[in-house]
Amino acid sequence: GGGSSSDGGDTPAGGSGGLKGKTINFVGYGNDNPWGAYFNGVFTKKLEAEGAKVVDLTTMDPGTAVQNVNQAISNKPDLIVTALLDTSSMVVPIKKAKQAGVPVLVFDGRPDPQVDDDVMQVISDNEAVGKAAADNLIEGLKAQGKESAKIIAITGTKSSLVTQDRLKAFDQQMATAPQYEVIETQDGNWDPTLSGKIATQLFAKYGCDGIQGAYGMADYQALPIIASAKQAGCEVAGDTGLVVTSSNCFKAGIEAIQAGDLYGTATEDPGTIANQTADYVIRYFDGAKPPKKEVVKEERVTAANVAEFAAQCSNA
Amino acid sequence: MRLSSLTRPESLVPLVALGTTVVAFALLPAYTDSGIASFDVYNTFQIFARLGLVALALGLTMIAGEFDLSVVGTYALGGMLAVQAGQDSWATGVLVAVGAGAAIGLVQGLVIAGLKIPSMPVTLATYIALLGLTSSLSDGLSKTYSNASVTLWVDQTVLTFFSPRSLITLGLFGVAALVLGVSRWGRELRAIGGDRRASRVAGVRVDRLVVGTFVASGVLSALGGALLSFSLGSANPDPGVQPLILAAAAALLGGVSLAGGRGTPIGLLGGMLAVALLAEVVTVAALPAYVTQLFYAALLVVIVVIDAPDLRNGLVRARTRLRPPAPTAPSTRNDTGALHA
Amino acid sequence: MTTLTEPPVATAAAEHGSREPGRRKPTASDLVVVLAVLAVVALGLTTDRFVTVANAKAIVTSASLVGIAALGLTLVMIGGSAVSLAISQTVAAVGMIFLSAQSLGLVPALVLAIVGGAAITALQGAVVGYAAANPVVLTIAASFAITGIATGVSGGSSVSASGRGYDHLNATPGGLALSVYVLIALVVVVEWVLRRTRFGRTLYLVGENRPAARAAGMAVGRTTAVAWAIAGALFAVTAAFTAAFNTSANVNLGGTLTFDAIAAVLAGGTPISGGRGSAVRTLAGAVLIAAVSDILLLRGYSTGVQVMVKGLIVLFVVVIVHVRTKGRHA
Amino acid sequence: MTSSPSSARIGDVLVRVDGLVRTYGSTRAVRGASFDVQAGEIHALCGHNGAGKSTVVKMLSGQESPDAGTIHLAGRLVDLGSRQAAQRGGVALVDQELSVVPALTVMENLMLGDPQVGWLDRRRTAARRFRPVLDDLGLGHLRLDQPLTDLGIGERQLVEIARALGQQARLVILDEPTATLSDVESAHVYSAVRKVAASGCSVLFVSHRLGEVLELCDTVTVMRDGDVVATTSTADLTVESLIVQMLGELPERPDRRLDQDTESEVLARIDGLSVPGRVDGMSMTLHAGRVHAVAGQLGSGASEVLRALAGLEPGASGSAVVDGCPVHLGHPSGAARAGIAFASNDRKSEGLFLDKPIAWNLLATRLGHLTRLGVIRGGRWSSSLARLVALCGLDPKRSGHSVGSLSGGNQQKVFVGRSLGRDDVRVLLLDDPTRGVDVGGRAAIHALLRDAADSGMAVLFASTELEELLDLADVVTTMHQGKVVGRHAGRTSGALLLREMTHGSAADEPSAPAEQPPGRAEKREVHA
Ligand SMILES: Nc1ncnc2c1ncn2[C@@H]1O[C@H](COP(=O)(O)OP(=O)(O)OP(=O)(O)O)[C@@H](O)[C@H]1O
Ligand SMILES: Nc1ncnc2c1ncn2[C@@H]1O[C@H](COP(=O)(O)OP(=O)(O)OP(=O)(O)O)[C@@H](O)[C@H]1O
Ligand SMILES: [Mg+2]
Ligand SMILES: [Mg+2]
Repeated sequence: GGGSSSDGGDTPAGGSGGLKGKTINFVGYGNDNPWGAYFNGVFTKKLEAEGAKVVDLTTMDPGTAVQNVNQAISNKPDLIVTALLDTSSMVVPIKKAKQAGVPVLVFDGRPDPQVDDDVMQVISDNEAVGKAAADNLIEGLKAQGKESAKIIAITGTKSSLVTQDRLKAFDQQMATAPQYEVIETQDGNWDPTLSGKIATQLFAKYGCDGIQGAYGMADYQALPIIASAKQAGCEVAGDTGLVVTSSNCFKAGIEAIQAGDLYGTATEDPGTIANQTADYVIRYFDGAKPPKKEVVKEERVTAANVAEFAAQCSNA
Repeated sequence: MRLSSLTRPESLVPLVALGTTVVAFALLPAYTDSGIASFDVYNTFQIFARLGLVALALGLTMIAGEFDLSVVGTYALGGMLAVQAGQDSWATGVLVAVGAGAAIGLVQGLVIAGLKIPSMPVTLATYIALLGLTSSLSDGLSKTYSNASVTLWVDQTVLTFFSPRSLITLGLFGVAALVLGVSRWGRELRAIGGDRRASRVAGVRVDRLVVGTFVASGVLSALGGALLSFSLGSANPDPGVQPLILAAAAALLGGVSLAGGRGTPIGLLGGMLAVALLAEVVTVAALPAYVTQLFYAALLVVIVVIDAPDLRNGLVRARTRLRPPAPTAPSTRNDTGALHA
Repeated sequence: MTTLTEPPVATAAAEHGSREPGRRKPTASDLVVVLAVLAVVALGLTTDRFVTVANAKAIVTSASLVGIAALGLTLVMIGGSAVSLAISQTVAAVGMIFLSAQSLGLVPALVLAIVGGAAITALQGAVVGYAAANPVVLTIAASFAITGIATGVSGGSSVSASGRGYDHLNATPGGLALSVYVLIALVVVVEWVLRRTRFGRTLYLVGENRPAARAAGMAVGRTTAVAWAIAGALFAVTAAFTAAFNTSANVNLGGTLTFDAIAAVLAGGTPISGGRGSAVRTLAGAVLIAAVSDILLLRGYSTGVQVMVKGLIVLFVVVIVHVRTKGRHA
Repeated sequence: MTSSPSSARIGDVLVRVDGLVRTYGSTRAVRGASFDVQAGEIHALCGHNGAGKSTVVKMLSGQESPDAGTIHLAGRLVDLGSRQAAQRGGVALVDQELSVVPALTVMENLMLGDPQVGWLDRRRTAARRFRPVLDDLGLGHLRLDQPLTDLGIGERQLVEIARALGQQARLVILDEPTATLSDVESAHVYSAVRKVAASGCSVLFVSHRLGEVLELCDTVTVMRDGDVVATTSTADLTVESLIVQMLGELPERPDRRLDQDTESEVLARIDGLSVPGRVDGMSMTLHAGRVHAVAGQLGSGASEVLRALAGLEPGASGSAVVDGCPVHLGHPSGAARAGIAFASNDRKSEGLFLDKPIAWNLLATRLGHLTRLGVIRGGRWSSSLARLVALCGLDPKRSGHSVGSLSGGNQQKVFVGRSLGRDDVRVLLLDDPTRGVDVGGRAAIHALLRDAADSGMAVLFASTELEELLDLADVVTTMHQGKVVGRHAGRTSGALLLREMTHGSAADEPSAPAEQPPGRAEKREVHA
């Protein structure tokens, strides 16, 4: 970008001319994913309102994403904004962008440590999200007065750093309450149907009295867990029933919290991060030199504060 | 080449598909504000390279009158093996992947040819089993390929428009075209796809050819998977069903018939390039992805219609109804080739 | 001389079933089948917690959704149209319709979903039936079209329910999921339709030999279209249950259902070439896959191994069924 | 009846078949066949349907292995375990079934499976080899890169013959090569075969056309029920003596009823029926209670007339009226609604449901009558079944068995029986109703058809077989090259029929004589 300002670090300067006339190539999650669809809408609208041109190269396929980033580099835009469907396959494209002098902003999941320094980042605090899930479970089980409990976790796609980061923090936090034991961690692949199927099998394997708590990594994974628990004849929530928590709040999750089925969730809703990412881009082009890495604040949501987040979480 | 040979489906379908997409590509500047960059061509070939070998593998089995659904399973397994066995040496990785692909093809070919089972259910089962195997090999995780020099090498720009990966893929299409064009295999492959009994009577070694086709299919798919993993620097245990559907669409757009006996590697190349060009057009024009899907749907519906026998009969009937033909001297000629025998 | 007005001959043994001729000598494939069944049973019995009521419930529950869709696919396969590759997409689209119609109430939403599913699928069936189009190519096209339109219309976002009526589908009367009862009822109905109605007979005959059915003046096109329409309605039932279970629906709702359903039908021993198969067999196939997956899960194997074994089961059944039916006519 | 045995090497035994046996399940297809074929000889293999000719051919061409017996080629004992082994031994084959691949071009078909073509395609070399053969066969006008789908069925057959003749084999086997050919085309085949034989190659020629056998071949081996009856030089044979060898004795004709004819109601009228390239403006009337025949060689259009009426020729035009109601041509279901039932000549792929029980097959086309509100009524089902099983003379205990497990004759009975005893069928069409059926089955089927006519239907069948035409038909319409040549009601001479079928109309006759009141065709023995 043609700009002024003294480049302090190695953050490429966006300049101070604002967004007008700037081209942004956007390789986000595809519109066939609800989270992505909402993010894309908010993000694109906000930047276009500022006069930027957003070239939509979104996809849900990791291989296509690599190609689209390469395409974006060749388009020589003022900025590439991308999400990492597959962390490791994005290493080389990021390096190429650096060579070509095209700045890259990564949102949502963090990049591979090899290229951590080569990109700007607006990432969700996945460790906070994982920790929130553990906190919810511990709180819920303690409220029921459980001396001990067995817990299952059904995760997002295990190969993504998002899942790995969350799981690590979740396990760490659970370790602080050793009376509650995580007995199964299964890969639910961000797939509601698969998650429900796994849950059904796990309830059969351990029986209702063998599982006291469950973590579904997204609301749309936790709800099938609740449904399958009910189908297996297990009590859910209440004074003695199964405590279920999740993250990635969605409208259906908020409703389930309000109905008392779901103990809690965490934010990481697409609207918040979309706004913050767009904001980052605006600041970047205004020459405000935002910090290289920004972490979106994630919140724990339970029945106690659900009203506060109902609006924020009801977008998808 | 005579004009009449261009109007046959095996040339006409890929010509139309490729022609449409090339025009759409050439007109890009008309509906986007950017011109066509050489990189757009490069990226088209990259997209082509991603699924090209799978489409070739599937297409070859379709020409032989079979339908190898397992190609995407082999593709995933090949990619995973190449990464896991090839961390130190890419050659070992490729060898292991290709060897596994050959073994899978051999077993499937023997079962299908030996027991004379329709290939669709067998290869569907293998497809499911291979996805499971790949996933259990990697614990369901994506595996990173840490040999970055290989990753850089396979995708470096060669001759402006190509990368080693797309050149290898193009080369294999060329090899297939050459082999099938100048040797007896091409003829015999189409023969066993067209009429297996007649081929057997004529003296074609049908079973060997079927087994060989499946081995080739396994090798090509596994190699395609290996190249993709090297290029991405990681192997994904679950490619989903999209590659299978796209490869099938590419083969069909390449003029191959599901009924067998029709198609050439060059046609397949055309079909696959059409798919890649379309993807590139959609990317460059930043159209929503669902537009691509509607476009594929439209192209495939055209193919379905061209190939539907009773629809053709209906058209003949309608034409007869509207315009009773003047009595013509009958001959033994049968222009439609639709014999009732 | 026999005249046509002669009264029926009393000696005829009335045969209206498809009973196979006489007893056969046991063959090697019989032995293999018996051994395989024994192996599965032995594995089950020696697996901890396998033989429990809760586990049996879990198996039938997890078989029920795939089973209902597979029942629809069975009709398609019996009718000689091989497979539909658009099941997942149909289920996703119908699931979205079902949830967004919740404000109308459960029953109208269900009716709307079933009519929608039947219509989408019957359209494909009509093209296959009347024009003899290739069902594989056609349903690939349909899968693109359905996903494209659904994404375009919904903008990719998830549809959440506009009412709570759907929750009735998650009921567990008698401690067993409602979908299990529905599956069993549908199996009975479909089996009866296949065995006892004109439509069922015609479907088997069309599937066995389409040119012959055509030459005999049978309603090939209509029969095929009706079979697909029923299949679409059954896909819609799966869609309603799946959507209710997940409480929201988007274009990925169908997941891997297409291949799961095909696997269940094939594992039931229905040949892909048409003219044979039954609802009960498909139920058996779906339960077999669910039970073996369950054994593997209880024994601690990963999802990958479960998927692999599913593929191997299908392979085994396909080969065995083929060898046995070929043996009968050789 | 002379053919010139041409080669000086005649007398050398090239092929010696000794005691070949082959059984299929319980069928003893070949029970011990022995004969010699000399080098340069054209050797005919004759016998009635199912005598075992093609089975011998299959063993000689490596498609089947004999259960017992030996084959010597040029004095050496050979094991022809595969097609390739046979080809290496110098055996070329024209199969009984058309065995060219429509997906390929003419050239590719010629080269297909040719042992002399290596891995690399030398098209020019091959073209040089095949071009003269094609010219000999009257295919000089063909382009080698023409797809086979451009060719008619006769030309396709000629291409297959060219493939065999061009392989420069020691033994060329032709299994019914002229069955689908016109006379002109057949004549080309004869001269090409003579030329090949003149070069010292032996020819094994299987045919039902006794005229051509005696004209073309040097020696005839006759088979009956799997045994070789005799090998005789054609010089010592006449058509009659050959028939005696084939059948044992001249067949007894079934007793024809002689009830005197009264005027019979016209049930159906066909006017100007045309199928592009096949049938040209055919007209005829069908009478209730009569058995009608369209007689014509393969390719004459006889079979297409039936298919068009059955709605299976989409390009058919013209009008057909059954019982006063017009028939929509081009829709099989339209034909069925108009009361037309059709039995194709291809029982396996266009006729029966082989995997399904006999009961299902017999009742397939009358499901509407056996159901109420779409549900099958068990009582009606069983009574209809019992009636039909008895009518067709089938074993009632086996009605649950699959049709595929029946013998050919019984399969055909089921196929015909499907259309009998139905009030809604007015016109019964049968294309070659006794194809692949032996003498006993044939008589039974003829009786079924006669009964069907007596019940008030109009029966129309297509056939190439003189004997069947004379036995069964009340009215015969002959066709040649898509046109009606003659109509014969009552007394007819077989020789006349045969001439019309093979040569078209005699010059002095009006091409389409006015309908005569139908009478009974006279029973006569005819062999041209
Ligand atoms: N593959 C087979 N399985 C069972 N039976 C068979 C098979 N092939 C031939 N046969 C039986 O063997 C006998 C001899 O058949 P073959 O084909 O050799 O007769 P053919 O003399 O060639 O008769 P046509 O003149 O009709 O061609 C017949 O009864 C036939 O039904
Ligand atoms: N594959 C088979 N499986 C079961 N039964 C068979 C099979 N093939 C033949 N049969 C039965 O065995 C018996 C003898 O068969 P065959 O072919 O010799 O009959 P056929 O007496 O010649 O009858 P037709 O005169 O009608 O040809 C028949 O009852 C036939 O139906
Ligand atoms: Mg024969
Ligand atoms: Mg017999």
